[in-house]
Amino acid sequence: MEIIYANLVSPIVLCFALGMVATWIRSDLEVPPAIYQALSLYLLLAIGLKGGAAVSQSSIAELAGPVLVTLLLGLLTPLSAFFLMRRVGRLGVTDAAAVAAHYGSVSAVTFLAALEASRAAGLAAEGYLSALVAVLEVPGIFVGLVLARRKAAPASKAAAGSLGEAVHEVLTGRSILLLVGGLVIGTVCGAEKVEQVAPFFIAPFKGVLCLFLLELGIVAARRMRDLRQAGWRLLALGCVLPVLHGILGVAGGLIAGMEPGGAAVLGAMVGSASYIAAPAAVRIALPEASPGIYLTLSLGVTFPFNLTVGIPLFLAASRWLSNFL
Amino acid sequence: MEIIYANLVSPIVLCFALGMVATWIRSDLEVPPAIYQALSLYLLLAIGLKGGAAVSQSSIAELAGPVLVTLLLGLLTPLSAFFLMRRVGRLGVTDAAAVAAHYGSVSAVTFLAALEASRAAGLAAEGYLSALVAVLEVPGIFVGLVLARRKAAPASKAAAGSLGEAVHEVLTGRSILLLVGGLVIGTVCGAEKVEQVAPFFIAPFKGVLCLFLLELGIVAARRMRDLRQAGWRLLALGCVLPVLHGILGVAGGLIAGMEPGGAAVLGAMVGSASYIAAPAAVRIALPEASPGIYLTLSLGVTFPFNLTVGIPLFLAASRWLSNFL
Amino acid sequence: MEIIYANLVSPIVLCFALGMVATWIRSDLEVPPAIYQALSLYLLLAIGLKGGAAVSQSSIAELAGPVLVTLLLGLLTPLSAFFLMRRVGRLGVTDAAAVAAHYGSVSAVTFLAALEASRAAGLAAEGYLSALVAVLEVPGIFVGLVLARRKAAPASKAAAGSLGEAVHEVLTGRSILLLVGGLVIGTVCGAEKVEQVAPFFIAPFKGVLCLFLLELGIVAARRMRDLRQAGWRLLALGCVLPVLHGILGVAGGLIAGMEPGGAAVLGAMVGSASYIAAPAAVRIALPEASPGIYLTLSLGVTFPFNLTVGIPLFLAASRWLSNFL
Amino acid sequence: MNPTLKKMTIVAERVLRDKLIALIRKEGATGYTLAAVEGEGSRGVRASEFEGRNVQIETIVSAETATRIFDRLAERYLEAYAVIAYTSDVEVLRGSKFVKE
Amino acid sequence: MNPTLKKMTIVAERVLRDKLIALIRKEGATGYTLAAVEGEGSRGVRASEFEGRNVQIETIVSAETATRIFDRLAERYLEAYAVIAYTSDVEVLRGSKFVKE
Amino acid sequence: MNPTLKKMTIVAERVLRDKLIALIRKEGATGYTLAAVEGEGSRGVRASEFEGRNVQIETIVSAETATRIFDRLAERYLEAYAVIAYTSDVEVLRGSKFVKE
Ligand SMILES: Nc1ncnc2c1ncn2[C@@H]1O[C@H](COP(=O)(O)O)[C@@H](O)[C@H]1O
Ligand SMILES: Nc1ncnc2c1ncn2[C@@H]1O[C@H](COP(=O)(O)O)[C@@H](O)[C@H]1O
Ligand SMILES: Nc1ncnc2c1ncn2[C@@H]1O[C@H](COP(=O)(O)O)[C@@H](O)[C@H]1O
Ligand code: NA
Ligand code: NA
Ligand code: NA
Repeated sequence: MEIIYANLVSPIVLCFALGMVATWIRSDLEVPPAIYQALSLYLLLAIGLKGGAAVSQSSIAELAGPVLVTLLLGLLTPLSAFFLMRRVGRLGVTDAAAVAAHYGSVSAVTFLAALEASRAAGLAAEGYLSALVAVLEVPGIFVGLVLARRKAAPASKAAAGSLGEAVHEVLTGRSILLLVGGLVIGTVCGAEKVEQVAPFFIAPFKGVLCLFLLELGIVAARRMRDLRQAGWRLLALGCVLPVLHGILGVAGGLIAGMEPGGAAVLGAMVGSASYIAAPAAVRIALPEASPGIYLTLSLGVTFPFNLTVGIPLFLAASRWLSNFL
Repeated sequence: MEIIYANLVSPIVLCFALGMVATWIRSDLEVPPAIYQALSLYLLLAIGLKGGAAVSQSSIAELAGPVLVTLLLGLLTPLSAFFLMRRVGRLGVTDAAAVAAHYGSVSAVTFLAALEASRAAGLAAEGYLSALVAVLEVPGIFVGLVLARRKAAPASKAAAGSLGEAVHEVLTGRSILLLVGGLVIGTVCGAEKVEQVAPFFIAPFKGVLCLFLLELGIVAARRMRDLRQAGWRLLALGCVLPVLHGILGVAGGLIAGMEPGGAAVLGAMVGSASYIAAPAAVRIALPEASPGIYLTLSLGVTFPFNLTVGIPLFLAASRWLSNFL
Repeated sequence: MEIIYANLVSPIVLCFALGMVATWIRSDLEVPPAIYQALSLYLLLAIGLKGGAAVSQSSIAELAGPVLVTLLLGLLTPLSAFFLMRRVGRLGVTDAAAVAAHYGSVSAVTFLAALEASRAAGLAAEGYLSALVAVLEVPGIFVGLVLARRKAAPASKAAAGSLGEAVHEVLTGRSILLLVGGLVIGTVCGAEKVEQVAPFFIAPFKGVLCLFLLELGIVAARRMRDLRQAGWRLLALGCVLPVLHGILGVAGGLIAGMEPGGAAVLGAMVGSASYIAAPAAVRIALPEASPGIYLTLSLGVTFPFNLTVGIPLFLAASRWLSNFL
Repeated sequence: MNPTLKKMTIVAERVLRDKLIALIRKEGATGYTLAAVEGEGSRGVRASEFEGRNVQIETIVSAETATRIFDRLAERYLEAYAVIAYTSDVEVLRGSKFVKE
Repeated sequence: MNPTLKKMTIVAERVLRDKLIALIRKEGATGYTLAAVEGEGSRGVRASEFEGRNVQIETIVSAETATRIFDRLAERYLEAYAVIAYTSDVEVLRGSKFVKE
Repeated sequence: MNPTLKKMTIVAERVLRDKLIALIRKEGATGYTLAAVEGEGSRGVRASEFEGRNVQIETIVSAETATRIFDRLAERYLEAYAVIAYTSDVEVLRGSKFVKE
């Protein structure tokens, strides 16, 4: 309980709430699109730089386990998401696959919020975790799109954009490019040179995140308006999937030898659903899939769920499981 | 004299001057609208956060007096502004009421400049002053609009937008929302958690303010082009009103038990005229009122007046009056 | 060799490379125009402020020599550029003059990169160097435009925009205005007051520069697509001119009594080509000149050349020459 | 054949944005496209530089809807606010979707 | 005389931007002008708020090119994506430059 | 009746912005609306990415004013700068305000 409270009462979460309130009371508050883009550019590059600096100080032996586990989870979670969305959620193949692509990928902001929460809870988290965000981002999207192809009728295949285009879209998308670019720059330069840009990329980071969450709150609240159409089955899945995937992630992290804090953050990453890279790729490759479903679930349900309930849960789970694993 | 010089030769005031020069020499310098919006979003949220952190450390007993005095001044100043604009300024009811709404409200930037000046002059100012900005922002606008209603002819009433719309506009406007939102977040989180975002919201604050004043200088210089049409009576009132209201504010602050520095800042707030929240509300509620009058006065006359002459005056007045009150 | 490596492996240079890669793989990465404008506004104002603070601490005797040398180089380099572009590059009068205007002026980012490199190499550089950027910016453009006038046929003269317009364009352009404005503000306020805005204008400066170079990389890579049309003669000149002018600048700086670090930075400045102030002025005054030539050379060839090869070269040259001069 | 409809363009001060959208929706427009613009006119009046510049709203509608919107605009906003509006003929791909039953 | 050509306007979700530019180029447009816009339509579908809003692409083309672009759009994008397109007549200064041989 | 006027659209590189506004004002336009746009044409020439992208200027004018602006543009800018211009017919609400006496 206390851990939930401590998590909720933070500038980050409350800025998200402020954004939602703004939408509910029909305020004219908005973050201009150019600013939103700049904020996300900043955050992704900064995550990368920080992760790269940490990677440059880690041995390959140290990284191998976590990277492998992350990859496996990135391939597994879209399958479980697809299965549940088909059976429990009663979605068609295309919509289920689209949702699977989102839950297979990762939300960078959930990662950041988990990192903060773990720090606030006094649990250490590995510096190389940012690198795992990059590892987790792509495979899930890819599996999701392949699922749609395999199961879809031929007619629909023709109509849909080409898979190659979608893969190009993901790999060259600004999201991956900045994250991986930052990682490479951070790794090559090393911690010392990254330190030189710390007053811009590291120190003010958390404050910038507040502004970003303000906008996310606005957008999420808009998406929540579509919740009624989604039906309670999907709503429930939007809360069950992060828990399921998150616990898997925590366990996987601990097995790979990570600290309790790091494993909890990995859990939050695995339990999160993408809302930047995945939607763009899915829109290209599966235009018939309904954004009213996949975006509403990932941004309107799972993101706020993780921000408020999921992250403290994963922290608690990690503490507890670390006694056994 | 020295205090005026010290106030004028500061990056903030000189950036304002640079913006004015840019307009005068017809430079193509501009702050893109998206950036301008982002800067004001940042400033308002930061003011709120800082104020909230201070409020969380203050007792209600401490706050009650200043809040009450501020509220009273917020209800009184639009009346004096209206009266003077009708009698001395010879404005019609609608235009006088529109001006009254502006002078009843507050300019956040004048507040910030006063805070800096008081710090530079070695006078302490209470941390909760930002909260008073929020208190002062709304009532004056409301009184101004009611004045227009009461006195306007029935025909004009029908033409004008509804009062309710205007009130909604003010209360849900981004200006109030960010200020109050920041205050609540700061109060709930407390000083310690706000500290975490200080490298973004507190440390670079004054530099951001410089950029903002650059743009304000550009806009104010454009407004000054309309000065000739305003006539010397209005011009004079644009300098008299801030002095009158400002001295009232200083006295009120001292009576409420504030420090000389804090009372001077309160004076600057009360003496200032709004140019963000008020114009939007007035445009909706009193479309017949001429922006050429109210914006020119608040942004083209009173703001630069306070920035250069008013603030040092209030500081001196507060020092002097604090011997008696 | 080592100095080249140290220079290449820095966040600044690698962000430039990231931008180029983004363009090559056809990523959708972009820095929104409003953000780009804000970044350049920030950088120019910050350079000015920092330079001004340094100037306020220097004596006129100290400044006279460097300013004079810089002025002379600003008048000389457009002539050498014009001559080489006519003879070796085989350009027409107008195109050669347009290129001359660019090479006579200065690239602020090259200046900054050189400053960083000199600091990384452990060489001190004078604080007033930023002021020399302002001194170097205008004369070269002016000489370039006059060259075009003197040599062009009467018919063409009539067609071209007026020289007066172009001069107005340069002098009131945001680039000069911010630089000079910042210088004046910094000088008037002095180092102590500039210190107050240091957390915004000084500390995060290098990080902001990274974002700016990301965008420059994108733009430069686009320009490089036009390289083939330029022909190898122009390409070669785009590498020879910076070396020639740079060495002149280094020698001039040393003769004027500057430190080896400062002389190297002055060399980089003199060796650089403008791509902000000059293009705008040239476009107005010499619309027949081809941007495909002057922008491709300055931004697509000389800027990356200096960033990677030029700057370390000037550092080495300055170290070596400082033994004699 | 692609049917001919009206494209109506409204340029107005930013403060009217939501009101104008509500108005055209109410009169039967099935959608609209909105751009941030700047401008100068005979009035030169703008509520506040801080409200942002003008907005330009374009909506594809039937001729009757266009007339109704024109009337509403003239009635409510033309006098007191900075607004202009005009229509032109456009040939629309699959135009049927733009006309409400 | 300045010749009469067609101005085609396409409003579409941001994600189609590069595809649409390639399409109109391929069908013979000599250029285009592009603006960032917002909008609502009957679908209300957008890939992601994060992809930015809609884009509006305007291109001056001959009547035949316009027809061909219309056909391609209807074929490929109209069903599954949020796209609208319409044309109007314009009189173009030195219009010859807008028609490819 | 709402009178029929011309809407003239000029798309040009950013550097010409103030000159073009002065030009249309001088030839009798009572106002204009301006948007920031991007574009590609046959020339592909732009002074500088840093000057910002293109501007699009729209102005509602009488047919005679339109012709005069066309002439001025052709005379002064069409050769050396990246500019296009076209007009179309529009029906304007209270059109009288757009025609100077
Ligand atoms: N003749 C015109 N052509 C194009 N746009 C105009 C014209 N007149 C006015 N506008 C636009 O309409 C807005 C309001 O005009 P006004 O009500 O005349 O001040 C201006 O800010 C311009 O954006
Ligand atoms: N009636 C309309 N008038 C103007 N623009 C429209 C209209 N309907 C749709 N649009 C634009 O086209 C986009 C896609 O529309 P839709 O496919 O109906 O969702 C919307 O986001 C609007 O920008
Ligand atoms: N066919 C076209 N359709 C629409 N806009 C065009 C067209 N051709 C050129 N433009 C616009 O006019 C600008 C200058 O064109 P140009 O002079 O051909 O380089 C381009 O950047 C585009 O914004
Ligand atoms: Na996931
Ligand atoms: Na006041
Ligand atoms: Na140079």
